[in-house]
Amino acid sequence: MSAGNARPVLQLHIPEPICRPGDPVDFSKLQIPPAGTVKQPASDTPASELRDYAYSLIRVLDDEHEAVGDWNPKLSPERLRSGLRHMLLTRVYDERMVKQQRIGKTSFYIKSTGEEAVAVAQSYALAPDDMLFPSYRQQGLLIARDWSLVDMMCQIFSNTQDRIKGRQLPVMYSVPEVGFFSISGNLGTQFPQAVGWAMASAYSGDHRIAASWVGDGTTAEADFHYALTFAAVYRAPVILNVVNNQWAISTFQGMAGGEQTTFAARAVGYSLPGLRVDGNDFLAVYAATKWAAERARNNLGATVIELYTYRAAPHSTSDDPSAYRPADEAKSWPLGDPIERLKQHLIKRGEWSEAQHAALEKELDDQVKAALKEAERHGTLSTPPDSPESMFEDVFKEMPPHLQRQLEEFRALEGED
Amino acid sequence: MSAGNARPVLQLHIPEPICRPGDPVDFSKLQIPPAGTVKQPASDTPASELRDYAYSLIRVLDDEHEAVGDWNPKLSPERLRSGLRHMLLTRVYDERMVKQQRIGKTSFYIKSTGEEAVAVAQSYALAPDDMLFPSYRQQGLLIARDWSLVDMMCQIFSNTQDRIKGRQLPVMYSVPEVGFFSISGNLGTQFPQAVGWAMASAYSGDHRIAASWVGDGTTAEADFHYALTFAAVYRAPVILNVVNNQWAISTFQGMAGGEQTTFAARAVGYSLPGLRVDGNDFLAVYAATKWAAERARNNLGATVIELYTYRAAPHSTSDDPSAYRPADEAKSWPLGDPIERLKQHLIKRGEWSEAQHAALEKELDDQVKAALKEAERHGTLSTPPDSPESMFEDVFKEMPPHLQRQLEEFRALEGED
Amino acid sequence: MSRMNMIQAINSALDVTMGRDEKVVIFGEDVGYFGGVFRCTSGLQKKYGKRRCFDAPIAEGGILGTAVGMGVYGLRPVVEIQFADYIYPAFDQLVSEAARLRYRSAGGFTSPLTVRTPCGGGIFGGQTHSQSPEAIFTHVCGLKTVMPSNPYDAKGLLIAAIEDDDPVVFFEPKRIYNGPFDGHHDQPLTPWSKHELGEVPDDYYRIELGKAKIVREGQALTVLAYGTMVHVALAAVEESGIDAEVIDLRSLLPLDLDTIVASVSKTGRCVVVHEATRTCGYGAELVSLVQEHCFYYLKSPIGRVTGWDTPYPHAFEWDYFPGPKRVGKALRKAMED
Amino acid sequence: MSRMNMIQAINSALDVTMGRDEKVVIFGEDVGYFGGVFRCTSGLQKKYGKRRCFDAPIAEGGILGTAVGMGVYGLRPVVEIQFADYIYPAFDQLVSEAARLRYRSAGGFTSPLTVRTPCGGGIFGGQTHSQSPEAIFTHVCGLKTVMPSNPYDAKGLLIAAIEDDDPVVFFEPKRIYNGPFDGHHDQPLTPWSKHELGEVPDDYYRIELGKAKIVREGQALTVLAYGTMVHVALAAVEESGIDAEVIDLRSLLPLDLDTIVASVSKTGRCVVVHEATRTCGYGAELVSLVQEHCFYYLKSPIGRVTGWDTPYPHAFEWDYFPGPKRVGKALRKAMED
Ligand SMILES: Cc1ncc(C[n+]2csc(CCOP(=O)(O)OP(=O)(O)O)c2C)c(N)n1
Ligand SMILES: Cc1ncc(C[n+]2csc(CCOP(=O)(O)OP(=O)(O)O)c2C)c(N)n1
Ligand SMILES: [Mg+2]
Ligand SMILES: [Mg+2]
Repeated sequence: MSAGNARPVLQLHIPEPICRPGDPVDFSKLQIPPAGTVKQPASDTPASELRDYAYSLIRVLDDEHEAVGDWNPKLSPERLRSGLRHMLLTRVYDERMVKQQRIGKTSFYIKSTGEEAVAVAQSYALAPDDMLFPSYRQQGLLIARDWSLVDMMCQIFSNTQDRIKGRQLPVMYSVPEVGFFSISGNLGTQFPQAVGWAMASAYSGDHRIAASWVGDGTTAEADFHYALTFAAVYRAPVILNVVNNQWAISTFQGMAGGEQTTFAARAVGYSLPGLRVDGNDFLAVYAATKWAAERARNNLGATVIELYTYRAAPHSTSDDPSAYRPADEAKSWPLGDPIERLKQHLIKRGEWSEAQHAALEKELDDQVKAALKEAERHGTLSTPPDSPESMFEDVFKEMPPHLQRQLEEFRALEGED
Repeated sequence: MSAGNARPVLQLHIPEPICRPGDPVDFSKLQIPPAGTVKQPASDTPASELRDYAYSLIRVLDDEHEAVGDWNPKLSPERLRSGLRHMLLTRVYDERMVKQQRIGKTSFYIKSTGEEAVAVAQSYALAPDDMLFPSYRQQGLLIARDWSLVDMMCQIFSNTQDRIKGRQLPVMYSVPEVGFFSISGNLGTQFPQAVGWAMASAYSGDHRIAASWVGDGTTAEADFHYALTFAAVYRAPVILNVVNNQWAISTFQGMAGGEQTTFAARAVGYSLPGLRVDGNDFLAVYAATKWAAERARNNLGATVIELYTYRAAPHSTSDDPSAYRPADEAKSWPLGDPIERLKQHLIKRGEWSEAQHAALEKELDDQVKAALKEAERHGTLSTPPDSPESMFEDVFKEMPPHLQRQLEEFRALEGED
Repeated sequence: MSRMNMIQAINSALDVTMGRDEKVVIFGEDVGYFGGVFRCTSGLQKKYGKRRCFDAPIAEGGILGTAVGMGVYGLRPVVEIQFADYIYPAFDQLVSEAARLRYRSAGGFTSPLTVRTPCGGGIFGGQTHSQSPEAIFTHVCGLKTVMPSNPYDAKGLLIAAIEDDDPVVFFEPKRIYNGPFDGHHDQPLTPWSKHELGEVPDDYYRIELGKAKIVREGQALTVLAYGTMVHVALAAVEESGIDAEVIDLRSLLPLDLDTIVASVSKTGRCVVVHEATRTCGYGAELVSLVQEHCFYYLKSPIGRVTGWDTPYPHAFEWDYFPGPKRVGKALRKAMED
Repeated sequence: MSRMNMIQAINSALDVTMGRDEKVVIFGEDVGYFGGVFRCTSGLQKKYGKRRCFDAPIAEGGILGTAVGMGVYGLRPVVEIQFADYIYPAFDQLVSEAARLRYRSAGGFTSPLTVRTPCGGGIFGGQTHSQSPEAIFTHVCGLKTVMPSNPYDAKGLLIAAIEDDDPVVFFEPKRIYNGPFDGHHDQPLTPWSKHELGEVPDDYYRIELGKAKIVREGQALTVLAYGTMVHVALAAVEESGIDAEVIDLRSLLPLDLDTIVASVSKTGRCVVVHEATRTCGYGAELVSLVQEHCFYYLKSPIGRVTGWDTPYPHAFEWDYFPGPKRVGKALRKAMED
């Protein structure tokens, strides 16, 4: 019965990315199908007939910047220019905020550079009252919903106008007004919460759906599995997005299972549709999201979308990627840059020009600068905060006696100065 | 941009089994392919070519009790008779132990009735030194490894010879001697542990592999996702079994996602092979396990096996299934009874007879009774335990001061009687 | 008014709140058609439909995660964790999410959920069906923690918990589901139907979270207890002949410190009792508070009677359980010193 | 001997144990090629190969679950949880599995794993990069809990932890990775290279788990502290002019009660200091033990100086942090009473 000592010697496999600092960048193993080759199914197609989508890549913009194929959402030039503007604004905002961190006006920042199409195009494909459960890298959602930059900056600065009272790390926005859920520091927790919110919407006979985002690395967390399980079981009207930007801090996506298969494929295991999309293609992202939203709205349940993109920026201002990946990897990313690609598409269609683009850049830069000026009037992290007592509020709706006692202790201490 | 109030009214979907108490039993929706129709692939076939196996059902024994098709492991009659004996012994043991619970000699018991092929055939397909991380319903593994019934019973009785010193609920065996891991009360925790053990075996250049078992219901736990993720990433030499016995206490398997797809399909999401097997077919279970073991031994990583079976017994002695499923569901289970099927197969082959079977039943009954007699000599739960002080041992390797103080407190109390 | 055991009282609380508020939704493992392994949700699915009371996948973290989201939407989810021992997989969603959401969003988002879970030993449940993990929740800011000791309180407190706008962990000591178990496991259990606190109004009422109850007045010593241990403490007091004041805390967070301080200031002696393991148990907090606020009144060290710092052993559960004998000894010790 | 900061000392402990024992294996998020977000595993993959020091999926529960299995096989896994705030998803595997395995199998199976995790605030990490959850682990029986306050101890304790046959949670107060931060956040940090405890042997040595260290002798009052707060306490003592004895507990479980009792019996006064939230924090256990064992020596109530019972607020972290001013006030109060 036993193979005895004839059994082979076992070996532990540790995944490793193709290139590390010093190696030549090599993306030749990526399989990137040409734009337009993936057919669009009806949005009520049974999941069992959609399995192949998890292994293909939905792309609309081709190498000549034309929009091609079934998934082309045929958006108007106005809408595209608006999308371009929101993506560019996100990028300009990010750049400016990183600078604030560098000069000590805030403690921390996270950019979304190279991933702007994800947040902006997905926001466009949803209704304004659909509920968003983002990770820390979808600031573009707020920007696409035209939320106040000043308000966002006040959170970054933990200043007197910070709506969350200086309690959270910068970028952990919370904006009920535009359906943008409070960002958690704990990865992935928002995923089952989005499913629960969607279940509650369905429970209530509402018509609003939910969407949530996690990174490639975060798919390994329990909450990812909970979300897909509950979404499948209760057919929750939710879109579950995996932003595969190839990296989780210093860890490449293979360490989350991306060496073996796609992240969209996870959906197959639960019989949810799993769409894999060129995340740097505004049109493809929009179209796939629209499809998933339609499916959810029609009580056909959840869709998982893998947004295939690249984290062009460091993980955060605490990170230096040159320690673990070739410095020029971002530049060689075969799917290019989302802003550049949409810009070229518009130019190709005669709806945009380099001059207009330069003007827009200037305009947005001014807009961000003006917002910054206003936000700074309310202080920055480096200016002393003025209401530390608020620290004791909102732990509970009403302050219980033990916190009242601690607040008094605190006051007595302050009084001693 | 928004569908506005034209958006449809959402509805929450709550899965429900086809029949409840009072309803006629209806298994007509189950898709049971005939035996022998699923081809056996080479055990080194890439997972991406094996996806269909998650949606079929590997069966060897046909309705006429013949062993047919590619997966027929062609076991010798001796081996099959031995398997029959171990399955039957498991069943006889279970019956006897439940009686002990009914008469108050122990607090609790869990039967594996109808699922004996899972544990026994899988044990046969593994090497004796492969490591097992079972759930509470694989007592057949211990029996197939010829472990002492007396020793098992002493655990059930929490008596003076209980090797785990009365600390655990009955059936939570722990037998290092035969590679049977300590059973946890917490569902699913053993799954990633098995993966870790297998990783350690590979790390060490060992040749032993691991196997673990969870129920259909338990697949929803985080540990299931962790196990599949880590197994896929590190290519761990492990077999991850899902015993789909249709029920999780009162909850049907649809509530874990079984309404939408199979549990073997979960494997597809991680690009692990997912085999779906007739769990009541000794030969099919053996063959699939052997295939997965060979794959693991050759450093090709993990396989998920869904064992499609039916929990013929109540969940445990605390449960009464007539409250939530038709009383006669078990009898109508289309895949029959594993013992009866192997018995008929042997009879068909002229290797067994009703008379031999009756004699075997009598023999095993006597064996269990004799073991019971011996075990009872060491006491049962209803006889007072004699070494409560041992309660303070094994929390740590050496007893730290605070536990020594508590032990002295305890002694002082006892001294007062 | 009806005679109810604790299961029926809890069921009645759920029924009453579901009837009053469409936003109350119940889910958890086996709570739907079957009505829960301890039958606390029995009949609710039939009465309110499976939309409002349904089974969940076996994923405590998923149950809490989705409950948080439902609460954010505006519902009042009431989830059951089948045994308190199985709450750990949900720990992150409770601690990092439910507990902190109001704070981190400065009130922008909240999730008023209730977690019901049976706790405590004494039913031969072994180490994974006997735990009392309340102290790890009281250490987490943003959660309320409640443990009733009788049907009347269970109903009133559960209704208050469900209606509370903060997340509440509601522990149900399973050993007293059927009667006021006093620790004498070799004697027959008095059913709740024979106990005055088994008299429960059929309709709506609330018991404010954060108010303790003096269940026995006394002058000589103060006993602080909650859940099953209230009955054990009462038995030990009667048997000892000591004129002790016994306080049923009912809510651990918020805690009714005033009642405690008033009592200990009067008696000058204090014994704290709980079933959970000792080190860093809730008793440690009680001792700290009492010594801080009543230091100059204390005549003897505050005693702690607790479960030992070991898992709950199946065969030796009555050696583990802090029964009347152990409590009695601590009472005498506190009087002697 | 080398000058090391705490990161280097931890790295050296890992290096030394890996060199001595092939069974030591290290994994965790970003610990492999990159060497950890705090650089504690820097160079180890290069030196020992990726088989022995590797990255893990972002799944703390999976890291602990596989580590338990590796320990069962016979390895000595040393895993890193990137921030103590992210240990909660692993809570079940730690509490229900690692901590209970020896007990539930009566020693048949064990898993001698070590969990390293940075804790504490003071780096503007906000509420999810600043927590000190030690008390929820000390409440769980079967886990050892350690928190060093300097490079010398960090190395010696970590080696002892890795070699220990029981699971150990090893907390690293990240605020003192680079120097003995005393709470004066507006003053420059002294680096460890200027501190005598930054003098660390390059080779193997162990510091026994469960032995506290008197870091300042004194007659008037006893201060119990651990981790960062040791330095804060020392600063507060110097500034107050009170002749306090300061004890660095180093190991919370097992705890060196003898040293504590001897000191408080001598001084008659005690202040307990930690960074974690107060209610049910480890300080509650210390207060309970001290009042139990030193009741008749105590001249004033035992003080507790702790983080407030709120999440750690990003902008107000210096109002949250129990700095020298707060500690000093408690010292004076303990002396006055
Ligand atoms: C539960 C938890 N574990 C670990 C971390 C630390 N951490 C923050 S971001 C990050 C990487 C996440 O990578 P990915 O999910 O791919 O998202 P990305 O940053 O690429 O957008 C890690 C490990 C955390 N915040 N929460
Ligand atoms: C973490 C955890 N949650 C809940 C339980 C309670 N429980 C014990 S068995 C069981 C059902 C398990 O069903 P399944 O996984 O299908 O296994 P089966 O009993 O059918 O073999 C439940 C919910 C538990 N033991 N552990
Ligand atoms: Mg990423
Ligand atoms: Mg089952």
